Amino acid sequence: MTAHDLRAAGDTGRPVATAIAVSKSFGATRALIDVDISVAPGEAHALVGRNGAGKSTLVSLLTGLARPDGGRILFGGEGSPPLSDRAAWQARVACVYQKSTIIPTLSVAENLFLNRQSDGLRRISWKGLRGRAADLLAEYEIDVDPSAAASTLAVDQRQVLEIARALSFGARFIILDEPTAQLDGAKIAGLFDRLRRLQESGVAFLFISHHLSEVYEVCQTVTVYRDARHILTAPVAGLDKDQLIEAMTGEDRSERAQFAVDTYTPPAEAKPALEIRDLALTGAYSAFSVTVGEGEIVGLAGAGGSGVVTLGETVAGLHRPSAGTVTVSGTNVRTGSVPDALHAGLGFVPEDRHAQGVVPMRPIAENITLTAMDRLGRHGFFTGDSLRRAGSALMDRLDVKAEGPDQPVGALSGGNQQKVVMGRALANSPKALVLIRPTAGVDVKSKESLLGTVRQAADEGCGALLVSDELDDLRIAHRVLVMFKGEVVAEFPSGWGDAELVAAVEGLSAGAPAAGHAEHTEHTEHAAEPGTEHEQHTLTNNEGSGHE
Amino acid sequence: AACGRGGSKSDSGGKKIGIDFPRSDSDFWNSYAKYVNADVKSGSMNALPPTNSNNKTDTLVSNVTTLTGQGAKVIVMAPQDTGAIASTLDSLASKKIPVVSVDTRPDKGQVYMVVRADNKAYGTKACQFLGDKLKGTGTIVEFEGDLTSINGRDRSQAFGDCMKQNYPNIKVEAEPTNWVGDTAAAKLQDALNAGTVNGIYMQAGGVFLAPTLSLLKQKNLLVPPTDPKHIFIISNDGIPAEFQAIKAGQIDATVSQPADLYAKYALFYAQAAAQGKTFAPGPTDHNSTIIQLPNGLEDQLPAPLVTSANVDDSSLWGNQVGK
Amino acid sequence: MSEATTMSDAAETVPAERPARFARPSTRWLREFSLLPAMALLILIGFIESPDFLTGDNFLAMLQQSTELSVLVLAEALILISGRMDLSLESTVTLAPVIALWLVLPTSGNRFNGLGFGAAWMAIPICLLVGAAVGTINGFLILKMNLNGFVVTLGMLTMLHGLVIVIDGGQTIFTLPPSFSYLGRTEWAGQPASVWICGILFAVGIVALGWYRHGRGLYAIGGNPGAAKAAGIRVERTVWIVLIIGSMLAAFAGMLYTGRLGSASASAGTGKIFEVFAATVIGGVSMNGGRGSLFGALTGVLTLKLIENVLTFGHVSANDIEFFNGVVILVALIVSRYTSGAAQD
Amino acid sequence: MSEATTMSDAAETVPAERPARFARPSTRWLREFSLLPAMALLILIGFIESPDFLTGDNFLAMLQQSTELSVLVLAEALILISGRMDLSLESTVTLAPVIALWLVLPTSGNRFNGLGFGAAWMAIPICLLVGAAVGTINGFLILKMNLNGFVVTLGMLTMLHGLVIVIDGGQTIFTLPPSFSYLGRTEWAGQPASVWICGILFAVGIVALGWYRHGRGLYAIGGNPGAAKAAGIRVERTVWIVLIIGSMLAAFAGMLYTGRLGSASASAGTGKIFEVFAATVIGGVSMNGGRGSLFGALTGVLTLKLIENVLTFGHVSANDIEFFNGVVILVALIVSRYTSGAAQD
Ligand SMILES: Nc1ncnc2c1ncn2[C@@H]1O[C@H](COP(=O)(O)OP(=O)(O)OP(=O)(O)O)[C@@H](O)[C@H]1O
Ligand SMILES: Nc1ncnc2c1ncn2[C@@H]1O[C@H](COP(=O)(O)OP(=O)(O)OP(=O)(O)O)[C@@H](O)[C@H]1O
Ligand SMILES: [Mg+2]
Ligand SMILES: [Mg+2]
Repeated sequence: MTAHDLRAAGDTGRPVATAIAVSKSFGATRALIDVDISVAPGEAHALVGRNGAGKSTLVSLLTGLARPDGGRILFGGEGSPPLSDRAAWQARVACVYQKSTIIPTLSVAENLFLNRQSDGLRRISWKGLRGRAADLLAEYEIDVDPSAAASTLAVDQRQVLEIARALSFGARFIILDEPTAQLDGAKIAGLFDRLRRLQESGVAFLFISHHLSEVYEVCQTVTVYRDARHILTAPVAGLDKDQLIEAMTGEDRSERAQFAVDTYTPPAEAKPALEIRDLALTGAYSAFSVTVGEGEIVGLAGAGGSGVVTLGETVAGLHRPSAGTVTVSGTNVRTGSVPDALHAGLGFVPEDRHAQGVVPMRPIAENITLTAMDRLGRHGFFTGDSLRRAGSALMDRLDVKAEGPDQPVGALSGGNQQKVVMGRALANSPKALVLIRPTAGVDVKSKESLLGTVRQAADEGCGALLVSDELDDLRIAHRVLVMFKGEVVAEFPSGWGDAELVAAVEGLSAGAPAAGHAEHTEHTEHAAEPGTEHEQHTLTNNEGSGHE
Repeated sequence: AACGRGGSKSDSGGKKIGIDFPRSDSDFWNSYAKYVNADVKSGSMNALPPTNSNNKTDTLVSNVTTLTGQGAKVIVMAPQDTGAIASTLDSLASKKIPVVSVDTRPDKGQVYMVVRADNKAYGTKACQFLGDKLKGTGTIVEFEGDLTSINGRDRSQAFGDCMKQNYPNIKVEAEPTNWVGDTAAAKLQDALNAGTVNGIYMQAGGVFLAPTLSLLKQKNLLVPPTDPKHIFIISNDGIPAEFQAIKAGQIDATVSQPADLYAKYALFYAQAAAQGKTFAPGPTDHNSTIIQLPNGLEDQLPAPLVTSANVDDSSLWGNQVGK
Repeated sequence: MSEATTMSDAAETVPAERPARFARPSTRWLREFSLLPAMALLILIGFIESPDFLTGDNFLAMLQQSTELSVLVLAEALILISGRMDLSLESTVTLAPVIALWLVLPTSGNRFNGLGFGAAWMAIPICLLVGAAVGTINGFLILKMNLNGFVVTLGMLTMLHGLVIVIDGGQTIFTLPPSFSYLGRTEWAGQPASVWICGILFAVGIVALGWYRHGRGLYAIGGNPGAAKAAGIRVERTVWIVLIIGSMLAAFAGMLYTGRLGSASASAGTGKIFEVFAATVIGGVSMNGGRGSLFGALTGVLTLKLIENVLTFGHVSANDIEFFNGVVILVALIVSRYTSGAAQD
Repeated sequence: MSEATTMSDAAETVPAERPARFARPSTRWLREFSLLPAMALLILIGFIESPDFLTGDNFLAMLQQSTELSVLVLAEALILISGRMDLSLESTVTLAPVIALWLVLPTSGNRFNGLGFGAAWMAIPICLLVGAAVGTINGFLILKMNLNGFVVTLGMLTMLHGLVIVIDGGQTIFTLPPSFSYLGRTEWAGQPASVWICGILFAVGIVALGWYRHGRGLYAIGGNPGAAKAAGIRVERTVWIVLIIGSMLAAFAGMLYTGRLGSASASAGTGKIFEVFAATVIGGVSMNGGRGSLFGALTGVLTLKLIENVLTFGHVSANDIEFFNGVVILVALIVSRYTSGAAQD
């Protein structure tokens, strides 16, 4: 099928991809029940829904990785190829999957051209391959060495690589399953730019994201799934954000919790919950100090490579700082030791749920109480009952949706897994919390419930350091510090405007060192002109919040 | 004074005999098993179906338990690890169950009779044969068996002692092989690369013969004894393949380890034990000597040296099995 | 096997097909009991074969003969659950008693002369200390020098076995201090002491892994070392301790073995490590860490023993016994695969 | 060991050490050559020990003695790179030639009588077919029945070894068809044929894994089976083919072995699988799949052989040799760890 045919098909309105009444079950779990979707040529079609709604399952059906239990999948009006014919599927649809398909042991170049390093039985020309990869990387403005091992890349670099690979197939239909979850503002802007251009040339997208503002920014049509069923399909233009959220959650918007954030006024004899003095880690960040009072939430914002994540991890004890002290509620913590921080009363939500958060094959109860097993009984012994009871209590508190405390965490949807990680941080009744991107990959509803939990913990007297680059997260903070290249460059009391915060994060605020700007252009790995890029990015976020 | 086989026709007093074979992956033990099975089938005996311990002490111990559990009153075994069987023997002794040990002499624990050729004699015979053929000078490669087995140790020690005493000018390169043919071939190849080899003593023909001949053939060293390049080879075991090699002039001699006699006298003593007979040290009526051990008696069966002169002797067990 | 210092193994990747085993909650527990049908089948076969099979004596004998293997399986199961593996246990079984005897036995008067260092009762603590030392060395090489655990313990397997021969010259040592022989011979309440001890060790292990904080931690470490670390578990230290405990258990198994057989020698444990792995993994302990139970591992040992016993009672001919052994192991695997309803890993 | 059918096992994303934001030029290639310094050291020691060490004859002998091990290591390396493991190769080495001989040898006239089925030249194809059959069965049990690969191949190891004894009654077979003896004895251009063949097999393997799409696919499958599937690689089929090729290579190794030793018997390959793993993993092939090279695996074999040879030339006493063997393996490991500069896995 040539591009021309497809364009022609588009003119006649025949959809590039259609799913008709497809169903899919995994054992007793029904992931999709008679759902439909239809993506028109040249359209950017959003698919939204809460965690576990079945979005990724649809993706695996649409890309031929799994066979639907019932229903049909059509491409350009014709039946789908047999599952064994992967090449035929790849010709029809390209995909960025939610989970990484980068193979860490192979080079960047080879990952980009996996299984198409050469034609048929021809010998691979490594030089040629590296050349092709370099071209592709240059085209997508990705600054990595094509011959580096993929395992040496950072998470966001891998994500960009996946996107570049998916787009490079030249398919007329591309699926992106949460492509932005790992990216920062500048890279997201770059991606959207590229999507728009591809769209102009007639490529259709199925775009999945939990950032509803992105849906409004790039998509024309939106489809909502809820509990494995199709709820609605409508043009984005005629749907406001409240309606969309209502469709996703099935609840009236007015019932949803609203966070009115005041400036923090310390209670009368409040001690600081978390005190960080002159913390520094050579090569990552320098002399960072902050005092988080009881009941206070301090946001710490920073773009990729700003060092905020490493800082958060240092406070939690994952790294040993080169200088500085951490004090939790008056207790001096031996730095570089997670157990000591824990013991002093620090709760920690790590950045990466998969690598640092959950033990997938173990039950929820065990995961959620992992930091507090010694509190379940005397001398470290506990009964299965007390474990289950403590687990259930935390699950209730966090509103974890699951069959029960004995279900393995690996079986939960991403949002619920994240709640388990949050529960784990709260399990030992911490006096202070360090939260790193606590709502990554989590749907709106769960995001609210997670942030609500943080608020609740703060209201009960816990101080929190919230490391994030998501404006929605930071909105619950009493004040926000912004870090750029390892230094705090600005501080905002609550009530900040999105634009000024984003500007500070990107190193453009008044407080940012002049040199920061010049370095920054290099750092964001974009060859584009700095000025336009930042403007666009600021715009992006303004636009996004405009819908709230 | 020893008893003849006179009583062997009489029944064994209804007492069951339990037999364990040590392993099933070697020619020698296979032949032994065949002889035993034939004798058992021939009727006169009240034997339980034999078990096999696959060269594992653990399995031997549990097989013995199983056999006694099934009512065995006499046990015939061939413990390959002669040490590890000690407490099993003690516990059998405490149950008054006599034990006949074949081929190996348990280091400790009471045995009724050990049926075994004199392994030290193997080593000595090999030493004398090679020493004479080499006229007291040259280099000999010795493939030692597993040093943790008593047979391997006895053969190595006797060979080494005899060489040192009688042929001080012969250089002996003793190569530990753990009874692995591959290792032996590799060591021989190294030795050949390092200089001339005039003689080879292999402690077990079953494992070492084929690899050795194969290597020598490749090196064009399989030449008749008249050729000065000839390497004199003496083996142990007496399996048919060795006889063939002797007839073909590829090796010069072997010591026949009498599988048939092992089987015959193992069962003979087992029956005798069942009938409550006792024996005393001294010569027997079948060209052997019973000697006293600290923990029992040992009937040292004759192990004849086989050379081209007597290789066709039909009384040798290697000439009786198969073809 | 996963190495605890890399966080990558346990993390899940990639699209589609999450394992279906999570669908129904009940099936998870089946994993522990999945061998029971196979065992029942074996017992039935044994019952049909011989009236001597289903007797207390026979079962007791089986238990007693499985004690050392069980202790080793306990050790390996702990190590595998923590996401590691140790092949050198096999050599520790022989090395630890031999060193203990060598140090303790008098300098003259026996075929094997020791150093006469310390009193006879010290044999047991020395033996356990040797085990601890081996575990410490393994831990150092694997955790501190970041060497591959499989090859390290393979190298140690060879080296330690060689060390036994260096010490005892390949001979068997028969002179045992009374403490060793006691373990091998005594009965408590009519049952062999070793069976009691082994039972107690398993009970302690099962309780620790099921209801004790640090025990549960092993599953977290084996399942996702990165997550365990972020949750405040001292991953490296715990793994090191597990390696040490594992080697000490192996030393203890060696003591039982020596006591039961009445002698110590280099050839005693040879090839046992294969059996240890077979029993552990058949018993449902995952080679990837984080999954499995000690009870399951114990059923693995008993299944192997039952297979051996049933084959012996079945009077399978000497030439066929190994073949059938293999066949029955595979059949048991298949049966347990379908009773647990889960893909094995 | 990861199972290709579940997508979750393979290593994912986050490495233990936070990666530098701009990837350094990679040191991956060092991994392939990391044993060379250790080998150089061994050669130096050998050179000091004896003038006979550094001779063409001696090195040729070492090569010839390593042929079967190399072929087995080639097979295991392919399987490990694809993220699987196969212990049963050891038994295939003995089984395949024995079945071939059993079918082909005449019904009478030898001590071991065959079935006289087919001409003598058919021994080689039959032998390879037996290998293919074993691989197919392994693949079926692991991929189709979802059994654990380690235990399946462990069960097969026992069963196939048992099968050899069932067939040959435990005897050694001395009568070989000319095709087998030819392989063991002939020289091409002054070098043993087996060395040539082995070299060619490795060359083919290195080229296929380095420069062909399907070969590269093995790395993808071993590194992340889910991603490989998504990229259009037929994961299950490929793994199955690799298992079959591996077993055929083992059968071929058995042929070489039989030819070289002039006989076939059940006890021939016993314990070899440990050596195979040692060589492969020392040579830098990861037990977790997706990493390692055939060249590296070959250096692993040669290192083990060098160690053995150096110890022989060093006239280490019989009692000490195994100990030193273990020590030197560990030292080689440590040396290669520090030359490659990377933690091993
Ligand atoms: N333990 C450490 N020691 C030295 N340098 C470090 C350490 N951890 C991180 N760095 C460096 O510090 C800088 C900031 O990294 P960091 O990962 O904290 O940024 P980030 O805000 O998390 O970015 P991203 O959004 O990409 O994850 C990087 O150059 C990183 O390589
Ligand atoms: N292979 C599988 N086995 C069992 N259950 C599965 C499997 N894949 C998905 N599920 C279940 O199907 C449901 C839908 O999952 P899916 O991954 O499609 O959700 P999603 O909408 O993509 O969620 P998220 O936004 O968190 O990515 C969930 O309940 C999930 O647990
Ligand atoms: Mg999803
Ligand atoms: Mg980061």
